Amino acid sequence: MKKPGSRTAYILGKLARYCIAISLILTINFFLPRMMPGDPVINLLGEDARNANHFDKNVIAELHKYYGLDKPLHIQYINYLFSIKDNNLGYSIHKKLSVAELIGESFYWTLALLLPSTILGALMALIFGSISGFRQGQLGDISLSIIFVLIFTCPCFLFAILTISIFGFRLGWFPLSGFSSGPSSGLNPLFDIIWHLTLPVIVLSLANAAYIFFIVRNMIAQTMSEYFIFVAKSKGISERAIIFNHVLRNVMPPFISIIALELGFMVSGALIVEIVFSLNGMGTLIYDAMITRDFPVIQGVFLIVTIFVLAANFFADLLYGIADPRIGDAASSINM
Amino acid sequence: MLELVEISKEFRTGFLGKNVKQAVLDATLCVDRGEIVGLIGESGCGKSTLGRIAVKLLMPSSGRIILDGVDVTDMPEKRFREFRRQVQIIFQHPETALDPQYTLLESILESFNKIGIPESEQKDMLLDISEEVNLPLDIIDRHPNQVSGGEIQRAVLTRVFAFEPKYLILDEPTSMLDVSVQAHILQLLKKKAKQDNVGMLFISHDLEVIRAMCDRVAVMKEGRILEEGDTSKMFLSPKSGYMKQLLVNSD
Amino acid sequence: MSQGGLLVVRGLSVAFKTQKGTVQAIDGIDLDLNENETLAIVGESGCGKSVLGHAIMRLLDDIAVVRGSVLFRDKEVYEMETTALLNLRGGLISLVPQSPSSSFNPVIKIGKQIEELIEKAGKEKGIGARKRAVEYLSMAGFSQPEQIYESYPHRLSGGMCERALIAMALSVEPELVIADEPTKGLDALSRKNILGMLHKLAKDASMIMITHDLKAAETCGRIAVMYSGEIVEEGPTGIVLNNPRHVYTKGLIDAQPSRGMKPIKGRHNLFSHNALGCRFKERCDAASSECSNHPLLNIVEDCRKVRCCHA
Amino acid sequence: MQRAASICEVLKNMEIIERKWFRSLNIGRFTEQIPFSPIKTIGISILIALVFIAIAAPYIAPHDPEKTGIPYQSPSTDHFLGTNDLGQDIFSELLYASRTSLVVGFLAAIISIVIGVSVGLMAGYYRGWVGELLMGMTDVFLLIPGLPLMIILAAYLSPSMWNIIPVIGLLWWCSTARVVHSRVLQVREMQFIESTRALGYSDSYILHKHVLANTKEVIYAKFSLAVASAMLAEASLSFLGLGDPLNISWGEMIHFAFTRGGFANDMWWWYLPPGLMICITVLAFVLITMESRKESRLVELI
Repeated sequence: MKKPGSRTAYILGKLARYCIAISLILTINFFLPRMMPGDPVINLLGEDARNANHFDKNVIAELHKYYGLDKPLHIQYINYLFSIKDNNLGYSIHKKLSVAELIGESFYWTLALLLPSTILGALMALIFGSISGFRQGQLGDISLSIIFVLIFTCPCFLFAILTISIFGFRLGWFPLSGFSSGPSSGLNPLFDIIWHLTLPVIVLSLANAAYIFFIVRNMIAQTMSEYFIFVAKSKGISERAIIFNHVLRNVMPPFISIIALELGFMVSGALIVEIVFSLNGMGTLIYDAMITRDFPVIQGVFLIVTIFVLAANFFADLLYGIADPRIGDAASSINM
Repeated sequence: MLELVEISKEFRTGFLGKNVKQAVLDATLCVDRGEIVGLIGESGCGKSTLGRIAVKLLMPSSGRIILDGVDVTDMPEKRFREFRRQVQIIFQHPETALDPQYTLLESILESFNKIGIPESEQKDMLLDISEEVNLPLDIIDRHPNQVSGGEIQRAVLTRVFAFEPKYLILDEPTSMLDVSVQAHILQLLKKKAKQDNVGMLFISHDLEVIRAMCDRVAVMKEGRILEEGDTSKMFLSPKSGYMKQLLVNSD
Repeated sequence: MSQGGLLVVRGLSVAFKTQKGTVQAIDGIDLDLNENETLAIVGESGCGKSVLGHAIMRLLDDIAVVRGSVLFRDKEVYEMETTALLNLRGGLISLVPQSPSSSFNPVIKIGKQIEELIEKAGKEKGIGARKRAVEYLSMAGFSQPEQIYESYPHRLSGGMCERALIAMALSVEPELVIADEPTKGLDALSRKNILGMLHKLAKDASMIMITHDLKAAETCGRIAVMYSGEIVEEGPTGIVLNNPRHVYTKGLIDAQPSRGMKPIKGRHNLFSHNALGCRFKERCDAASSECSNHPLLNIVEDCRKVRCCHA
Repeated sequence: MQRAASICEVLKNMEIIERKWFRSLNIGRFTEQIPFSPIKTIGISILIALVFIAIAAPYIAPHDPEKTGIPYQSPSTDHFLGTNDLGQDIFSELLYASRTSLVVGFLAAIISIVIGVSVGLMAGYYRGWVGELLMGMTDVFLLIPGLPLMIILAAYLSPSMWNIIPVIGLLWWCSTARVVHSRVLQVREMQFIESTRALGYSDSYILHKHVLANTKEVIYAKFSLAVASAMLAEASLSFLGLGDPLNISWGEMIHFAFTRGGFANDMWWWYLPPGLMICITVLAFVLITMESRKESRLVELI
């Protein structure tokens, strides 16, 4: 009997990767403003700092001192790590607010867009992908594939612009922008938000379903061609039971980790969709920051988004480790 | 004489090589030219590992490989290449024995080019060897997935015979083939050993094949060579209990 | 009309449509199997022996064109409703599939997969099914059946998977077992164990053993030799192997290492399945002008059939 | 008698060999591979047309895209797609923009493929700690969400095409490395690798001639998808206003249409055509991969 491998080793290995990823992100975030062309003060404070200070050398020198830029790099780095720990992501001169506060407000709105879209997109991909995979080469499969290829080729922002101009502008079914029509409209606030979120969620979930659809379709088709499916058929198990107990059960673990990996794309998509629909989430935040060259905000958003994605992935890896019994065993079998 | 002296091999896997697996332990075996030596054992006993060590596809953890009196164990790969011609190996699975990207002919030519046979002579050489190994020429431009396992093994033999090897390691060359094809190839190998004085190490789990092919037999279990001797003697009066057990079970 | 046998196959043909043309995988097979009888189907790769096994259980893909009839207990398999068919497979007829290491679903415990079959066949439910699965695993020669029950397939070696497969196939007490190459890729030691175990477990059932190994075939009562999609010789194993009447059977026996490894001349290819006349004539030393007529499977002695005009 | 017959057969076969001989020594083998399927042909034709447009832009374009005139015109015979906020001809701009989009897509894809393939090959062929390290690194990069990182890099660098290309290229190699790695591991297990080594060939020969040859299909497909992804990424960056102001791309055209009133004024002829062009180009690249990636291999690809 081959030796079972240790699942702890698998999880520890994964954990190490996440630690490296996080420290990498922190380091990038630290070095970018200091290494990039231009005065680091400007890079740390944004273009507004330049305008406000009118290139006053004394002020800039003071700011250098205030932000500790005159200290050696490693001390700066340690200070930076401590400030991150204290949830201090810098200060936006442009908005006259701390970055942490700014992000704190918009983060929930982004989540409100992201979570339903992720779930909806994953469900759509799973359902349509399964239909397509089980009926490969048939009419349903071909038409589903064509629809999703078209969505796949369409950049997210264009897709959003098109839906807005059709369903918002021309047909007027949905509001054009924002999360709510304001308290004065007299609508039930929850219903109002849902109404505002419908279009963006549909756009985002379809765009992401298009990515995952093909993966699911082919995972299903591949699993169907495995020998153990034939064996299951020979056992006289009904097609329904084969689909649910055998095929989907094999497809689920990789599906979970794909969803998590796609979350990175999801977040990117969400940022863009927010901009088009003028939703006050992190996407709009970063977009405004970009126009005004408000670097602290850009950096803060980047940091938060990345950590969020990493956390989700780690969670998915844990799930995968539980769902797939082969995890951790691969290394212990030697090819003789 | 190809000598394997006190060969041991251990595989390390896992974190910092924590899991040690002893594949071969103190195995000593020699193959003389013109003789076929059988190596029997159940799957996982380390016989394939020993075969790979003999051609230095794997480095032994300890022990020496001596080829015609020259110790080649620690010889750097560059210098060892000239000896590569003399010892060749043939594997078990025909379906992956040749690169699926190339036709049989291209794979065969690859070995001709390695030996440095001028292009003008390659055709004659191909005709010679393909007649010897009975490789039908009309399938030579096909890819490996379009021909049968027996035909692939013949193409592999063509490739290997071009080197005029002095020693041949055969790692279950026919266990995946049908009986009638197996008979063809075994006859061919036997003839080759006697005619061209090639020494062969025949690795197999099939006692009958070993009995029909080999002059001498060694039995391997859990990485050790338990017993070695002339085929007739081994099959009539085995000393080790394991060999007895094998014989009882094969009837 | 009742023929009385457990399994009656008449004129069964299977053709596959490929890009290069149609390949007649099996062609006009007639087969009878009585209760408690063991039949070995012997032949080399590409002769259609596995296809025959699958065709009996109606397990072939849509691309296969099947003609002829398969009667199991006087019921036509190819006219069955879905539910009846599902009861037949893995209930009345059990398949021991070909490649042990890829036959189990990798993410489900071995025991659960056996249990699935037992519950599906309606033999036991819940705890009872579990007990039965463990019992059969221990009958299959596992000293710690509970442990095997709880393991996932990738932790077992090929030989162990094979035994678990046999335990699974027989746990539903089928009336017919079709064992597809049960000894493929096994070494001498395990081969004998597996065969002994298979016969022991299947002692109350009929069995069709599909194999290329004459040694394995010897353990069966009757033997049918296939070549190019046809049965060329059939009869009681002892008699056929000691006194083969068809040239191909002779060739197969003589090609064994213990019998001097005499090769059969020529080679077999898939498209000779469609050839006219005797399909073996190209490779036969005794071939004559008569052989361009397609020979029939004639009864030569009692309970022996040979498809050769010289026999 | 039999000897004569066999010689006869050999002579008959000589002809076949002679023919194959030529083929095996020539590169002609490349062309005789699987004929292109209709889907692939469509993809390639679209691509050729696009490349032609990009090269011949100065000759086809009715106006100089830089020349300003009356702003916000509707489509007319003079200006097929009207004019933008500066009065520049949108149709000409569209033709010129194909250059930027294609160049960015191709170059970024080349960078990502070169890095990805080398990392994947190395990690797959030299297992042990080298492979562990390389794949660990790949995994780390794969985890970092692409667009935010691209945004932050592009924001600090000056907005130029030549900055955007390496930024996209450097962020896209991880998935290629993953795919190539898993394919190489598969190929490595095949016995012909060992037998070629036993013939005395060096590692670099085997890597190049056998491992790479067996991975090339995956690489082609991945390259095509990488171009598509790079173009989409470029479009997204440009849409966010991080594009090169000197070399307008399709994404940037949409950006301007969006920020300078094209969208608010419902001038669909401004933002829709560049959008369609992006779709068509990406579609072409996706169609090309449709066939060469075999069904079973799709899983690893996207």
